[in-house]
Amino acid sequence: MPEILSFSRNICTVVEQIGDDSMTSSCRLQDTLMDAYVEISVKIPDLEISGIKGRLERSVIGEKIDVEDAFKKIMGTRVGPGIRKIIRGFIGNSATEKQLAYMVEECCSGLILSFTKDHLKQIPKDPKKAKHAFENMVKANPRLYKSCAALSPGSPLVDNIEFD
Amino acid sequence: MPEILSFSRNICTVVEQIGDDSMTSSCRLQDTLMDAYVEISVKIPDLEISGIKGRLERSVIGEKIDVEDAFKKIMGTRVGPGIRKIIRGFIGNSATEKQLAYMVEECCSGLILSFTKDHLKQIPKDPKKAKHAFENMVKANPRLYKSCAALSPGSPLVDNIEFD
Amino acid sequence: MEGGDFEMITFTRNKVVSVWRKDDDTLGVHGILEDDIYSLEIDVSLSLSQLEILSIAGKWNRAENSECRRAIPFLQEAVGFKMGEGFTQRVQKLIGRKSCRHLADMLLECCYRARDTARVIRWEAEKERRPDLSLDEVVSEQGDPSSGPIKDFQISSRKPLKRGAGDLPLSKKAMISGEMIIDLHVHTSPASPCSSASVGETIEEAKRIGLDGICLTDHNYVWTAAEVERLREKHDFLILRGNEITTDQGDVLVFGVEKEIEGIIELKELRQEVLKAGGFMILAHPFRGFLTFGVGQLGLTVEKAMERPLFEFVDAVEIMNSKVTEKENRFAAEVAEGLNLQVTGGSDAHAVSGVGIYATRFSDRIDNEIDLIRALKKGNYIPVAFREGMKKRS
Amino acid sequence: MEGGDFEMITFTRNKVVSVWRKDDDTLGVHGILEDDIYSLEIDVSLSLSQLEILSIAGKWNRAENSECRRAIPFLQEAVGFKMGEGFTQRVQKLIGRKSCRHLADMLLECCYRARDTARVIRWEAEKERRPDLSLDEVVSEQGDPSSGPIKDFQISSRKPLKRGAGDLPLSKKAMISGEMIIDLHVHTSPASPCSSASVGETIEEAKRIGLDGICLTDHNYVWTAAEVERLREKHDFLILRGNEITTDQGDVLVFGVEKEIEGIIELKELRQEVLKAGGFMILAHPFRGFLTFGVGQLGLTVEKAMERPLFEFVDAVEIMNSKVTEKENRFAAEVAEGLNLQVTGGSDAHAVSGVGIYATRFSDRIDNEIDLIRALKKGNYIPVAFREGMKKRS
Repeated sequence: MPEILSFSRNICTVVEQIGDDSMTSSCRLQDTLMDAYVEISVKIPDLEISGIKGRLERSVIGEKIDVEDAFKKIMGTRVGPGIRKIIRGFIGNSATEKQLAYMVEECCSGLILSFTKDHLKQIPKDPKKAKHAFENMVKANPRLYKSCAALSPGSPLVDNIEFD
Repeated sequence: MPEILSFSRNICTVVEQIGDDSMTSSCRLQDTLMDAYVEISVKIPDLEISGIKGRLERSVIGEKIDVEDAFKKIMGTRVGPGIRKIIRGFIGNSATEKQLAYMVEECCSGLILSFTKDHLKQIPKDPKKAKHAFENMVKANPRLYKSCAALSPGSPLVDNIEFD
Repeated sequence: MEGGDFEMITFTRNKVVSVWRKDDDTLGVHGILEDDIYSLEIDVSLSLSQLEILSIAGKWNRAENSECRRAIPFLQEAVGFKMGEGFTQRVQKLIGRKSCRHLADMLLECCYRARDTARVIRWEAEKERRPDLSLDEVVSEQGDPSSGPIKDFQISSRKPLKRGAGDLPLSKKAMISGEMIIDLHVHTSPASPCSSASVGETIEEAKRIGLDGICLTDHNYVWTAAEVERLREKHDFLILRGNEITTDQGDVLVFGVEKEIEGIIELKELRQEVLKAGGFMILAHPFRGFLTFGVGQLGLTVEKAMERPLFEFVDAVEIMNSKVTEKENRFAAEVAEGLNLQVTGGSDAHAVSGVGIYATRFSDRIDNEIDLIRALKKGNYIPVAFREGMKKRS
Repeated sequence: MEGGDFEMITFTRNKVVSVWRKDDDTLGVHGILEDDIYSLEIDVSLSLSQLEILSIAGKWNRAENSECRRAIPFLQEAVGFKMGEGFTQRVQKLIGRKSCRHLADMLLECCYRARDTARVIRWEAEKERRPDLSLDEVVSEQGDPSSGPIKDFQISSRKPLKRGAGDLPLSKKAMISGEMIIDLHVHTSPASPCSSASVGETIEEAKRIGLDGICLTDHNYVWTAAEVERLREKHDFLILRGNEITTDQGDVLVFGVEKEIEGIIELKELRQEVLKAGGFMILAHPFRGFLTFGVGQLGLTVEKAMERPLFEFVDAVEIMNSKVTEKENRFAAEVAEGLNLQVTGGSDAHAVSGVGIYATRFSDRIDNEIDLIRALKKGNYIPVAFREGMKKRS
């Protein structure tokens, strides 16, 4: 009867503001096969990666890796659209490096989402006003149009928008 | 419309077997207010706490705490029934210490559950046989009877059991 | 870093808790437990000002066995609990044993994170007035996990506090959900000579404060069905009949027995009468006066008390009674819990102002005495501190 | 350790993924995403041997906006995907854009953890034969997240592989769920002179392999309703009518148009006819031969291809056609995805053995041509590699 797990993973990403001019984003990954920590620092407002730290606490893979060394190629990269491609391009020959690269991606997503969160906090609670706010958001950034189901034709959030 | 979080917590507890004669159980807690790590080691088979480590990585509470010092009173304690009471009795004057004590409890629960898991793995998939296995488990350990809804009168798992 | 053997990891447990503000006075909490054996989720809402549990919903994704699902309904028994002294112990004992200790642990985890959130919100609200106030202070104070609700709470907006189900008056709301709050233990004058409250005044007060019904339990006195029917019509209010009967083992609330009982009866004999009539028996204030000198001095432990034979002759135990001490109520609760007996609440009011101090919240709809007996036997009810809750809502 | 300011934490994201073995060849995966903005859960089942997605269920607990719920149904489009080259990209592009990138990310997370689990299970199964085999080796090999399913898989038990819905034959199963798998692109002799397969043989083969229906799409040839009705009765099988029409811009599958079209027609003109008749148009094998020299050499990029005006005149694009290369199918898929066009699959069979190589799986029940047009317009369908799936199941 019991359905005992064969595999378990927990990833926790935390973004912090450090003073006025920098932020850190850290990712801890713990699963059946490994336990690792990665932290990136960025400068505000340009969001360039100004520091990167990491350690591998446990791994079934014997591979010896200097995490910080593996990451140095992305120092100075700007966290923004396209960063995922850059990370994957620079890091990740081995299985371990790929996981670490994924954790850097998580750090970057967290950073970007922390700004999204600030933006979403401004959206009014009233559904009508909220709809309007989303409409304006898409109008201001047409890349968002058709970027997901909620912002595609058929959704009331974009039914007043015509890009064609 | 968005329901932005005000608070978030992630706790991950991992139990490892280290060779034949010891185990470690570690707990990492990350939340809006703090980030801490606690690890206990126990000897097999007596499960006495033979080592304890910990660090506070981040906390809104300014309090300075020597984690290992706070914990030394429970060195040598046996992980088993009643451990929660002992931990709470020995650790936890300040708010921070209370959280650390909770993390030690999590480590102990994880250890105990790792044995429960081994036991549950032996339970047959067939519902009839599984029922029988649970029945025998309760008969062998009457403390389990009425210890939860699944093992209380009315549940088919215990309907053949009479302790009164 | 060296690679190790995979079999080293023997167990993993993940807990994730999220808290957000549903409205001015409501926090929503979503708690997740995922480990090698269990996968469960729990949604709790608490009032921000009182840290009272307003609702709980639980769900298994994976469980130890097929009967774990039985644990879910018992979570409801913690609805109405307020964080404060003894809260942790109460949840661990009541929910942990009747329901499941993993659900109880996650319920506590959710509630404590709601409390942390309440403190952060409070700090945010207060720091404008007191820029020197550090979050450190706010978070560290009342650091005891079993400490009470937050005092001097500054809620940023001044809207009336809500109970989570919109702005309906409580009694209306109860009707919609089928939920009824009934004071099961009320005395009136002159049927109970010890009471100062006329039955009419008592009923009007019960209506005013929003109870859904009261049960007249005058001492060794049986109201006729016709009398009660007349009162119901006159006041347009649910009035039920019971009896507080003095036995050799103490007072018992009896429901569903028409036969008049005179003098003091043996508990065993009363039990026979009630069983014959298909009625229901609640042991009233079982430890009244027992604990005057403290549990320690008398040497009375919960375990010893559980052995008292009188508990075999009743169906439920009154664990909220306004005429005994907090301690005595709590002790009664522990004994009932240990014996797995149903528990109820009733004011034991002997004056108008006492009606509804405690009451019993039924999940079932109750329109008459037959419904009441059925609901009592079914067991979907919990004792509530009604007047206290009412004050908060008004 | 110094206490800091609370406002430092600006965002938190938690992901938890659990994998367990549902039966010999099925892994269950439960993925949770909890962050300051989103709360979602996803349940995925995958076959252990093929790492094919067998089912997906998604659920929002909290979302960015009220329309996020629209993303859930699109998850179904990944059912049938197998982990292998291009898998990540396909999920990111298809699910990420049509559904939601957070759901797509969690879907990938679930699938990759299933793959890790499969490797661990494989290692456990193999280490008895090969005690020297380290988990390290098994986990590290094919370290590329986009690498294919595990080869040489040793499953401990030898039960026949299942698709997750019990042991029903596929066609039966499809009927129960309302789901229909139809080959939308079939040629028969003599209506299509290029075909070697008689219509009777073709139908019997389609029945044998478990398709739910076929669509006769002979070149510029219209079957009469009476002819098709006779075939349906004779073979007790769903036979639908379409047309493969050659236009100045390439071949187009047309449904719901009775009018006979002769010679080569301008795509624009055909569009008018189809719109008038309320029919449906699928661009057949749009890049057949285009990619012979490789995308790079021709300089044809997906972006450039998307600009081709012909896509404005069709309702859907055939992205699984057995007469073109894998690459050409994939390129068609990317273009269709970029343009947000519906996609279908059809064998383009010209021989009995070709029927059902590819087909289209509809979520809707289809009993006749009106149902077909309605279902095509509604959009709840995906192309499937039917024969391949069938082989696995038999």
